[in-house]
Amino acid sequence: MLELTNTALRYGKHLALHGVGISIAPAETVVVLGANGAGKSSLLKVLGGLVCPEPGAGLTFEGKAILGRPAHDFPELGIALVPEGRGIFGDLTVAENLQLGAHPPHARPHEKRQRDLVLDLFPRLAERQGQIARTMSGGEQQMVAIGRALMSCPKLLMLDEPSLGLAPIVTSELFTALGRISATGIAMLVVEQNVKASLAIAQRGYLMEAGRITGAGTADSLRADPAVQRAFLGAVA
Amino acid sequence: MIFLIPLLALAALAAVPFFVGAYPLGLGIGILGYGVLATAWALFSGPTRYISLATVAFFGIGAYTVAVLADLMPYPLVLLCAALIGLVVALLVGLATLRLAGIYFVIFTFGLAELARQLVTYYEVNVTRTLGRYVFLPIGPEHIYWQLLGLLAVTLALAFWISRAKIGLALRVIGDDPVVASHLGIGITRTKLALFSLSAVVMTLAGAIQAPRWTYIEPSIVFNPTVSFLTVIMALLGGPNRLFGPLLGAVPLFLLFEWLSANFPNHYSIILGLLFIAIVFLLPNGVLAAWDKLTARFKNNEARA
Amino acid sequence: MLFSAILTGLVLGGTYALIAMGLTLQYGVARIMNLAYGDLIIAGSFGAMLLFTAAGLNPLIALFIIVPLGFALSWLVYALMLQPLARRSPNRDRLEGDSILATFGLLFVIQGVALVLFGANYQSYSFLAVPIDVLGTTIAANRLLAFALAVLFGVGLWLLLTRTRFGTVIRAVAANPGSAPLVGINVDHVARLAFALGGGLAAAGGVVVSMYLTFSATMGVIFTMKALIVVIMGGVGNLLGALAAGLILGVVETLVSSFIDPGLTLAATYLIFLAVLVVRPQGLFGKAAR
Amino acid sequence: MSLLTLSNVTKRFGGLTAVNDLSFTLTAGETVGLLGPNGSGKTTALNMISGYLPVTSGSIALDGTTISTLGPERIAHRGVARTFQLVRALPSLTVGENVLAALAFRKDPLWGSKAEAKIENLLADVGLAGRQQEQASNLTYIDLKRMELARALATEPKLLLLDEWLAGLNPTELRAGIDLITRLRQSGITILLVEHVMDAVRALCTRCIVMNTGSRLADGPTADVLADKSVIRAYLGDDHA
Amino acid sequence: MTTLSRRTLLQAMGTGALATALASLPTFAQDRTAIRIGYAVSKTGANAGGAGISTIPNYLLWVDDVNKAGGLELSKLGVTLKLEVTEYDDRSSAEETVRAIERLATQDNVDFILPSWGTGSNLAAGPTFDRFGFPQLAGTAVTDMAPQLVQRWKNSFWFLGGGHDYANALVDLLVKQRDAGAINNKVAIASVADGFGIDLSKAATPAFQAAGFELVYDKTYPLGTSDFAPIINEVSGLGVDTFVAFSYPPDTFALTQQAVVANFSPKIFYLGVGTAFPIYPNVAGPNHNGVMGVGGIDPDSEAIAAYFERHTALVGQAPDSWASAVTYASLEILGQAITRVGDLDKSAVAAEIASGEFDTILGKVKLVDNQLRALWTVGQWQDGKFVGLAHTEGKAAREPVVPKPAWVPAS
Repeated sequence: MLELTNTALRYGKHLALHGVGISIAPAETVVVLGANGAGKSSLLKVLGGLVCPEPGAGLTFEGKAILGRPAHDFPELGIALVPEGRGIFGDLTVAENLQLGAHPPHARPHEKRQRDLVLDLFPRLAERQGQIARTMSGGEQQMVAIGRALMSCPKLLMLDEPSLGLAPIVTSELFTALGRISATGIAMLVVEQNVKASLAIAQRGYLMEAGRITGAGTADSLRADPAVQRAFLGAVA
Repeated sequence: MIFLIPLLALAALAAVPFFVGAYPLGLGIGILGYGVLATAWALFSGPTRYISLATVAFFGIGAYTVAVLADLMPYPLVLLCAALIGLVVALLVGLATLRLAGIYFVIFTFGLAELARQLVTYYEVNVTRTLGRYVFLPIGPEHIYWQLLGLLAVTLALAFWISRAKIGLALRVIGDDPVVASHLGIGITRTKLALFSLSAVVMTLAGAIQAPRWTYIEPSIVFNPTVSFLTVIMALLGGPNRLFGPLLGAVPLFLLFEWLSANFPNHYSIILGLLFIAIVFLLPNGVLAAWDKLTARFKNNEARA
Repeated sequence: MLFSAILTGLVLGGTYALIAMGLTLQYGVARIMNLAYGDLIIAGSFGAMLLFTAAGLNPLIALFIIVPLGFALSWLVYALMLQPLARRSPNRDRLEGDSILATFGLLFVIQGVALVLFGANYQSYSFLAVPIDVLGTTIAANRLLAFALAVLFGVGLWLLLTRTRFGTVIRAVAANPGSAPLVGINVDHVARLAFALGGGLAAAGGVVVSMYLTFSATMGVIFTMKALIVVIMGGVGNLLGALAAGLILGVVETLVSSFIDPGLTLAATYLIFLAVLVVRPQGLFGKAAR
Repeated sequence: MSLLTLSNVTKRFGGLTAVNDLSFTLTAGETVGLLGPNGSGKTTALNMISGYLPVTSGSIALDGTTISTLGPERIAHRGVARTFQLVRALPSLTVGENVLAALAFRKDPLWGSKAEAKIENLLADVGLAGRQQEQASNLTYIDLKRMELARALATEPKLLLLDEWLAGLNPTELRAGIDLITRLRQSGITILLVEHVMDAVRALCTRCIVMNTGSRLADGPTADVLADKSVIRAYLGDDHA
Repeated sequence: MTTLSRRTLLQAMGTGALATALASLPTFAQDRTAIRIGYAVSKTGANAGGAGISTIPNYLLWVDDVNKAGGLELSKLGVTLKLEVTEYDDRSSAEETVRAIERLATQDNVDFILPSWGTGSNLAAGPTFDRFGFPQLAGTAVTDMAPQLVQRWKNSFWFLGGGHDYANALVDLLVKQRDAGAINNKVAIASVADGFGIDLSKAATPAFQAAGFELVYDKTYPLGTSDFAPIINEVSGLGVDTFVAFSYPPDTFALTQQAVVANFSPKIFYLGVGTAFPIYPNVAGPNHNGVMGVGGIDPDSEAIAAYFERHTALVGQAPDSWASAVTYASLEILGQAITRVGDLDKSAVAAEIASGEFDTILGKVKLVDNQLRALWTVGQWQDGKFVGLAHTEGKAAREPVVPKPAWVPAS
């Protein structure tokens, strides 16, 4: 469904990505693992159309080349991104954040259906619809961000470190919800430091180190891969 | 040797009144006046990127000081008083604006200049019962020219010194990243206040020196907000982060105003406005940066040839 | 006496709020500090006067012609002049500097055109200058109408911003322009519309003030500064802040004028403004910078 | 003897408690790792120590004197230096000027030729020898990190706070970085290190403090702490333990 | 592309500088084909409103009138030359005014310079006119300093009197009305906090007190005030028969409207600058009738009537009924002085202006001590004209209508 090839990304002189390529099949959940600064967020930014990689890169979605299209076209294509730091509209209410999620034209007719789905997924949001998003806890804000992304009826949902800064109990709730989203047939790309939880909901994964893809495989093979542990806890974990 | 060039340039400029008529001298005064203001403005606003519209507050305070004190004490003492008053006001203003940033700072400083004008007006109307004051000082245009030239030279020398001194480095660090600045042990408040005050004192003197030229001083003349706006525009146009940047904005713009108002008195506003817009598009980084780019390209071409 | 002063002040403050609303929209959403804003107000006033004197058109009806014109003109200004600047700016500071310079130029252009068309003379016409008794205080009908229109526009804008999808989109862009593309919002497009909407409001403000204020081609900057002060005092981009600040300034001016000394009204305006910023650097309703 | 003492430090942002009742002590000469998942409050703790953020309650003392009431520049003058999680270069300055800025405003300032010599030494120490004149904005990521470290060292701190200084480095760079910090350790400086790169933590830190959701989860010798089940759970998730 | 434009811009600037340099080359009197008149007036900025009504149209009209008549005869040179104008915009700035005069004097080598609008700019320009020996015919400056200024600047001429002239005339007029029992003893004054307002209020306050009036309200308001409800509301409760505002144009209009709305209709309603503007009847509607103000004209003068017609024909609107006619008369004086001297000798012309008697639209005029002392000081709108009620030397053109008609509420 999504195919990224030969992608390099440069910030000034700093090369954040070198020759990165990944692919995602429909309804598949893929996890990208890696330490801080490995280039995971940069990868998601490329996939979300927020930054433009160096020439030579290729990005297709459902067979269409989409590289170079403005970021605000991506939700309409069916690609939704929950960025690092969530990127919610803090001054707006939860309901308004969700309403904005349905802004892409293809999503508007399904606004009610999607809202029900989101509120079913995150019952806590149903109680808090009138609350200003900024005043919520980190976990709730993450729910708003994911809910907003779901409102656009995405075919592919991309999440950048969804468990960032969340207490373990909240994290586990969150991953349960992600598992349910995956079960509805939406493809997901999750960038995570939380190896265990993310591999639990993924079918496949990539390992990134220093801007490169250094490993790939099924969730099971990655779980067993000492390289993954090394990347996080060092040699003897 | 290298110090000789500015001295020679200064001497040459100082000789100008002996060779030109009243109008070029008037032009010279105007250019120097705005040159001083823009350079002084950039002392503080260049590195910190705070856009201040308080210029005319200090300018007007300087002019008013002269108007009030001219008959009471010798002229040099009057200038000294003006500088001191400017300094005190600048310290107060500086303290009041410390927490402000961006547009809030811009409009605050504008409000301040207007408040100064209102308070002076109120004082004059209710206490002295005269609004206009007369400055009859035996100071001819050439004297004003020389004084402004001296002030400009001093301001430029100060700017040069500051760019090399610790305080200049501190200001650049603050402008780049105030958080880093404070973690390196730089006293942000102190530094900003010092530079703001210095810049304000120069502006005050610029107003004081030019006061005798108009004879008649009233708030609407010396607290005219246009002065603040023009100063900002000139400094931004020239490039506020270089020694001669503000000056190189002030000179062409001043001449441009003069040329336009002389040749297109009825369409002056329209042409000026269009030119401004054009400048923003064509010279995005100021005259000096554009000049650098041009010469860099030239050098590249030479190197290639 | 006190009641009457407060009532008069509220009516005056309504005008301030009215002329500030468009600017807060332009600055809050499109991030353009529009120094030509007041000149658009004056253009609206000229338009209303022209329609009134030449065609005998009621200014209230003129609103339906002039507001769309102000909207269209601002739309064009944004598309042709400001959008390229916004696209080219790497950061907010830069756009602020560029937009100050560019709209300063625009100020001169609009003022120059008005000077060529209408000359520098003071203009005025009389519309609805009849007294109306409001709870014992006599107020001019045109001022009362202006207040009513200010309330109408304020409420209308507030409803638009809070009750419609488009309004939510505008607030989203104002709150977090970086995230707007994530939900498919074209920030350029919204900024342009918001800027145009602000322009329409400025033109409306011009029509309204022309009913009772004497104006001239060179007075635009006075309106710009007044509007900026109201906007900044209220907190940039905050509609309620602009309303509150406008009303506060109106009441303070009237109270000072009635009970202290009319000579200090403007001084009081600036003092209040400066005092608010010293205590709350982000304005009455603004968010803290961090 | 203890150099830094945090006593019951709490930081709240509105309703969010970022650091909750945190207490620990650093002994002079120690290199201590401050670990924990993202968002657990490590950087906030660092920010309070360096004076960037005021504490909501509790106190921080350096050498026995309270510093939590001081601004960052006074704390810097008392001997605390830091690097930032996202490198904060001074982009309009040259590399040399970046370091000079630290030398010129420290407690016993250096300026002029003395400073020049010192800058050369410092840059050589971090592997940027001879690059004074380069514009900071043109440096690569690793070089920016090096420069930032040189800048921090230039203040001759007693306590150095490194916030994910090794993040984003490739294996070779990482090796060089670890070596660099090892050398610093040997010079006797006290280092508090926020880090995710566990190889580095193992190699550098004698002791580790682990935070989770704003509170201290563990404190002890590195090997013990990294074997602690609750720590592994905090990092890797439940069933890894 | 950008390089090209940048160069073009720089070239354009260069060309401008060159052109100014070339223009400075002297031309010789023998070659002259015209009398060069220069002026810098406020076409933009705060003074543009005033200059646009009282100054610029009269300059245009005078040049047009003289040129239509074939020009000015210079008997000593044996030619009759038309007027040629060099005009600048002083942008309402004293600095610009001064420099523009320097430019006209030394660069453009004009023969005569006309001053700009307003008291402040005329005072600011004084030393410069003086330095180059140009006669300065200040048609729109009101200052009590005129006698001293004349000592200082020998070639300056002041045509619009000082604050005392207007204030005393107003007080005299009011005394008569009071003594006739037409008005009570209470007076309210509001003045704009600007040169004009303060000068007049400074003169008026003691004059009213000396005349035994009770000043129940005497305050100033800042320039730029737009809302006069508080002032009018307060004054309307004080039981005054006389309301005096030494105001500027926008305030003059706003005060009228506010007074009408508040139904504050004192027997004497006197306003400052702007009352005599042709736009005033449009602003006030039927209520302009009976409003008094500073200035006035002689409604029976054919010369004035003809002047009004020519003015209206040329610039599309009537002149104002205070400074306009005076300004035009000052220009007539200049023209006649030039013709009498017979050449363009500035000091001779100045001497002639100072000593000669001239035939102007104001009638026969002779300056006293370089000042026009024959002034209309108080005017009142009567039958669509702003007629003079008091004159410093002559008789009133009309008797005042007191009380003025009550306000008619607008429909």
